[in-house]
Amino acid sequence: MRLVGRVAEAAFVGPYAHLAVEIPGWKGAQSGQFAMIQAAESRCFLARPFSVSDDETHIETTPGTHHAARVSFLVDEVGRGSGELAALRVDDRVHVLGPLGRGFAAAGAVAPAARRTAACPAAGVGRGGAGRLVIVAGGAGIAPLPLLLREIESRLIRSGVLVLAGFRSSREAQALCILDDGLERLRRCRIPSEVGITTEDGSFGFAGMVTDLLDRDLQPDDTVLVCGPSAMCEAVWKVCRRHGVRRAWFSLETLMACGVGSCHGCVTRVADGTLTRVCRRGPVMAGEEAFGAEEETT
Amino acid sequence: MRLVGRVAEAAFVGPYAHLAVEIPGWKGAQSGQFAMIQAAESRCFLARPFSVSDDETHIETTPGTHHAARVSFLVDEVGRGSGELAALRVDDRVHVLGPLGRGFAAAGAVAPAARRTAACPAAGVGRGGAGRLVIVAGGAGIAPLPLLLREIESRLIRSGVLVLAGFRSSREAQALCILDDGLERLRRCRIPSEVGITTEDGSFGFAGMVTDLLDRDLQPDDTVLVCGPSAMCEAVWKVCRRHGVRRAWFSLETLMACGVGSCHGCVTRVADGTLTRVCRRGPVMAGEEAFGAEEETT
Amino acid sequence: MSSRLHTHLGPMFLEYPVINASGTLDLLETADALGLDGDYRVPVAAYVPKTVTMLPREGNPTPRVAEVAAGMVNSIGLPNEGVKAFVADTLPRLLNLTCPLIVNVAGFSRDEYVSVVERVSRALADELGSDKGTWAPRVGIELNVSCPNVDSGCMSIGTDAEEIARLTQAVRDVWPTPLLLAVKLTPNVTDIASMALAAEEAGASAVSLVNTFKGLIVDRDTLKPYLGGITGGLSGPAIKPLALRCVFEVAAVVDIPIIGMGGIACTQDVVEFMACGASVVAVGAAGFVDPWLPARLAEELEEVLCERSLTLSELIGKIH
Amino acid sequence: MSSRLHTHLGPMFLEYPVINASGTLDLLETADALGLDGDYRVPVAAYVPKTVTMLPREGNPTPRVAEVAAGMVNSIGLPNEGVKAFVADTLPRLLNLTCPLIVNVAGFSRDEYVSVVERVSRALADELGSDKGTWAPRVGIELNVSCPNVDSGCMSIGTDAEEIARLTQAVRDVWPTPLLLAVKLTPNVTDIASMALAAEEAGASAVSLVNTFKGLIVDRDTLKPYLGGITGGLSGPAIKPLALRCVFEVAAVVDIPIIGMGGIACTQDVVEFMACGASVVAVGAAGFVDPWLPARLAEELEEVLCERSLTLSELIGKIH
Ligand SMILES: Cc1cc2nc3c(=O)[nH]c(=O)nc-3n(C[C@H](O)[C@H](O)[C@H](O)COP(=O)(O)OP(=O)(O)OC[C@H]3O[C@@H](n4cnc5c(N)ncnc54)[C@H](O)[C@@H]3O)c2cc1C
Ligand SMILES: Cc1cc2nc3c(=O)[nH]c(=O)nc-3n(C[C@H](O)[C@H](O)[C@H](O)COP(=O)(O)OP(=O)(O)OC[C@H]3O[C@@H](n4cnc5c(N)ncnc54)[C@H](O)[C@@H]3O)c2cc1C
Ligand SMILES: Cc1cc2nc3c(=O)[nH]c(=O)nc-3n(C[C@H](O)[C@H](O)[C@H](O)COP(=O)(O)O)c2cc1C
Ligand SMILES: Cc1cc2nc3c(=O)[nH]c(=O)nc-3n(C[C@H](O)[C@H](O)[C@H](O)COP(=O)(O)O)c2cc1C
Ligand code: FES
Ligand code: FES
Repeated sequence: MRLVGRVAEAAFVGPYAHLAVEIPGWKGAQSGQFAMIQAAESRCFLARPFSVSDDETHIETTPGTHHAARVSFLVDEVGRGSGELAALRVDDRVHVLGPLGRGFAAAGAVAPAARRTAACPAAGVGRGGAGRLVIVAGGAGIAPLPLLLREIESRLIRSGVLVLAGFRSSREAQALCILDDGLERLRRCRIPSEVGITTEDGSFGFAGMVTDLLDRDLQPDDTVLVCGPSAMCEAVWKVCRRHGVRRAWFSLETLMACGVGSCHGCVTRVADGTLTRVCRRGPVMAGEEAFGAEEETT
Repeated sequence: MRLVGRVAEAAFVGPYAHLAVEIPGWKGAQSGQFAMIQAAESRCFLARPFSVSDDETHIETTPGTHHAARVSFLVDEVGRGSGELAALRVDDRVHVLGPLGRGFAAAGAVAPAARRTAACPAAGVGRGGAGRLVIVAGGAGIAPLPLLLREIESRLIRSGVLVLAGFRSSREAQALCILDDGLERLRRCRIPSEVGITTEDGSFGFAGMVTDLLDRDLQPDDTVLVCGPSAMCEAVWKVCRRHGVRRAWFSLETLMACGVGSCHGCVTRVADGTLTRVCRRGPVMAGEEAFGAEEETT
Repeated sequence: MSSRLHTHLGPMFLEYPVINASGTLDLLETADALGLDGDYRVPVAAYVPKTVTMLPREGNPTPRVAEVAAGMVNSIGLPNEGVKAFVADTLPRLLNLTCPLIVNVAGFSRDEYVSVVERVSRALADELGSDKGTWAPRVGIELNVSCPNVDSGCMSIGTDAEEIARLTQAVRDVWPTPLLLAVKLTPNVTDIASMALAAEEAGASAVSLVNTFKGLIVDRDTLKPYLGGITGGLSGPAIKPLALRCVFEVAAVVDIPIIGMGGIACTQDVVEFMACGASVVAVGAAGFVDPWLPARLAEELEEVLCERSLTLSELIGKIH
Repeated sequence: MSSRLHTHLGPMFLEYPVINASGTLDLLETADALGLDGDYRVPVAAYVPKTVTMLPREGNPTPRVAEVAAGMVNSIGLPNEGVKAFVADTLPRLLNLTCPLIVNVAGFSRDEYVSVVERVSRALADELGSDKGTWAPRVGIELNVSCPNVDSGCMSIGTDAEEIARLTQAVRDVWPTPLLLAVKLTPNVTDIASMALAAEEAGASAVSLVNTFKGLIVDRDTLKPYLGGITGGLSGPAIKPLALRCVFEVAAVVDIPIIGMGGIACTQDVVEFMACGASVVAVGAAGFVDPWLPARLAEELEEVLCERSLTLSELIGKIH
């Protein structure tokens, strides 16, 4: 059922709009999942896909009680649809269809979420083996990370978490603040974590691309999770191949009219040569599945 | 040139939205003139015609100084276009084309406005002869009256002004408050004035139609000015004919796409048998011109 | 839904007069995407899957969709698994749905249409038994002669009244009366009424109006055609007045029922299409925003009928 | 406006490539309505008055306009004073404008078109002298064979390529080359390119694309046709993708210039129409909201050309 959400918080983090939406009836999302959202008084015909940035649906504050479903989105204003969303104010209504698609867990990148609790979990079972979890985000691709950090805090990540985020400039890098809580929780759960930032203009963090940073110390047994523009995803996959990393997952972005498999608008050609619907088989796909394993010519 | 206005005040008077809009470049309107207006972020394709309700453009507060152009509209929410206007808030933008059309003065109903001043004018020349000025309004047809009252305060109206306003119920009748200032100024200018109110459900004033009240004491030498739905206009014209009143002017309403004579959408059949563009020859037209002089069969 | 909405489409009983437009609702995928069980309440009175062709098709290059004022333009290009996989994998699942099924078929020649329908028939004989009379309430065929997004066949048939007649006749031979045979027409013609008449005279039991209007999107960056398929089909509220005109014109000349579609997004739209002469309406692209829209519109339609004190059959064709 | 925008439409020099669509801008009335002087700066590079017919016409019953999603439907029905009053009263005033004039003409038979053009010609001879060569930069004719809102003639000619050819030829005999003769086509046809080709081969010096799309509005209260003329013509942003497709298809087959129109409301729209092959564009219904729109779009077009480092002629047909 399409749901109606109420904007509970609306603020800008750098150039991006950060919306917290209360959505009665929302079932709870996994990181990497998305929703089709649209301002209630929209001049757009179609909804637009946005990653669930954070989701406090299933968090028990005290045993047995739940938060009201409260779902966050991070919106980069690139056109009319995103512009309308970015202009929303508290109490405005939003139409929501979701959660949709395969998130990181369903795609096999992280173990499926157990029932999470707000308190630090006693133990969890990760799939990360010996390697680190390396999370790579570009620009508004940072969106799904808060929920992702929530999920991994309940796993045992022996070698820790490395977050690499690339931005155009220090202005975009302000969006990093949406990770503060999650990183703090990792610390409390004693999961070693490190953050590396790049900006294209060097105005914050390392000057350059996020792939430069990744290239420096990627290890073959690392697990890499990637959210960002297509070009960045492909570049990251190249770096992964070069370093012998096979465990890499990518959240793909294509044009989506429906988000549920009806329109065949969102297809992309995947490694097996077929055109596949990203909204159904993705948006999270393994690197080999999406881009294939041919040797790079570089 | 189409102008851009800023909503300076937005409030409801009964069910109607009352907007005060600051419009740089506005040239000043006569009562009965209208503007094509449209919310800046509109989902409508076309602007909609609304009477200028009040206009403080040409009022000198102290000699030589002018108010910023500040134009009021009274909006009855009947569909999408009027609904968007009624939903406007302070600082929202409005596109404005106008003032347009023949107002009461240009149609010959009242003498053209001299340069008006906020202070009570020493004297003025009306055309009213011996009779009263009877202003009949129905529902949101009350809109142009504030500006009309402003205009007649500078005329010498020997036998005074009678305002008759008909509403559905007491809720709509709340809109009368927009006349308070004008009536007060008439008093200060020693122009005798009287107000008669009817409501269909009898919840305020006389129970019945405004034409009932009119029928009671209309005089042949009265000058009648009418603003309201078409059915009311025609009913008033019948009453005028019956009482031998020939000096009656009506502000007509039709569908308008352009407001400036381009589209031929706003035509109505007038007394001479032709279809005429109301936006150009009207909206204010003399009763004989609009409805003809055939004897009524009642 | 209340009996006030009960209706028939040829030999098919429909619980309410709202279905989906082919290619705009994949019921199985949607149910799965939304985590619904297999036996959830289907949101349509009859289900029309995406067009099936003889051979599997990949569809057109990307981008395939773009939003425009009050609508969208698509150039999907009829991707589908081909009739062989369709009858083997999909058809049995669709026959398990609680509503009737209208299989939408296209081909690149008359023979191909006939072959696809024959394949479907054979599969149905396996599933439902060989007595075709018993299929009538459960399965129908819609011939898509109107897709603007493929190179040959299809729309070139739909713009030629004689071709429409020949095709309808040929399919009727393998898909006999009383089985539902709807012909889905393109509005990209000078005179859609003559196309509908041709279909009716050749034995169609319904016409579906309309498929999309041929349009073009310019890439705002490169100023080249934006869609991978160069041109595409416009749908959504933008085309509603045009689609209503088509239904109005066709209803004036044919006696078979009309499945009306084109921009339906709210209950008022449903009322207008039915008033123009549609017996049943189909929700297309507006269903992308809300897959439950058809059922919701049906519920609201019932309220409108009550308010207006109209029966469904009084509403249908009220404009004429 | 800057020389960057200077262009030609056949024999006519235009200061910029933006004009108005017939029936959507009455320059004299508008100037008067807005209290402008007679010699104010006209907001179009050439002015196209509303269609003139042989006899005066009252037009269709009301209501004549209705707003719909992203546009409007009109059923105005070509009200006009008739050619006699036009040449006597209006034409002299229009010849006083600072821009060229394109007189839009319709008839209910081929002869009527020819007669109207002859009447206009005679009046022009009085006003401008009998040497037609000197008229060419100042006056052109546009044949409206595409109005969906009148009963006979007009659109019935525009849907028949042979009729278009015969009409164009007949008018060419009385309105000889090099005078501008544009044929304004209807999009309500199966194949608009063949209509344009017919016009070109018969001697048209330009084609105007497109007139409105035939649509219907249902009265929401009575459920009867809302417009007095029953059906009407859809225009506005809703039709832009369809109009662009028409221009794209026609530009691929004709060599004469195209006057592109249909939903133009912003500068990006102008860029898209020109990229599809329009040499000149016309602002229609969007001008109702702002009569200065054509000139404003031209100013903004210049900025776009600068930003993109394109000349006007590089922009025209860039898509092909
Ligand atoms: C000179 C003039 C002055 C006016 N002054 C005022 C004023 O001061 N205050 C005020 O409140 N109003 C005034 N009006 C009336 C006001 O313009 C209309 O109420 C307003 O335009 C309605 O627009 P809407 O979009 O809200 O309503 P709608 O009625 O939803 O929109 C109108 C559109 O719907 C179409 N439409 C209408 N009826 C139907 C139907 N039955 N079926 C299908 N389509 C339909 C119309 O063609 C039109 O396109 C004035 C009108 C005129 C001409
Ligand atoms: C699974 C997924 C998750 C996402 N998560 C996020 C997120 O968390 N945050 C975020 O900011 N973004 C996210 N995006 C991207 C986001 O969906 C898009 O930025 C958004 O849809 C843009 O819509 P718009 O209307 O603002 O932009 P527009 O680009 O104006 O609108 C898109 C429309 O314009 C058309 N169009 C695009 N380019 C052209 C062109 N050159 N010429 C003509 N037409 C064109 C398209 O076909 C489409 O119809 C995600 C995307 C996906 C698929
Ligand atoms: C994305 C998309 C895909 C479509 N695919 C098909 C199809 O496969 N077969 C078909 O007959 N019609 C197809 N159509 C046309 C619709 O069934 C319908 O006729 C058209 O979209 C008009 O309705 P609407 O305006 O409500 O969308 C498709 C339409 C869209 C928007
Ligand atoms: C109200 C109205 C009246 C029109 N009258 C005429 C006309 O008299 N002659 C003509 O050739 N086209 C006429 N047209 C068609 C326009 O010139 C134009 O071709 C069409 O509206 C498409 O452009 P648009 O979408 O920008 O409005 C009219 C259009 C409208 C909206
Ligand atoms: S977005 Fe519609 S099929 Fe994927
Ligand atoms: S409103 Fe357009 S001519 Fe009067």
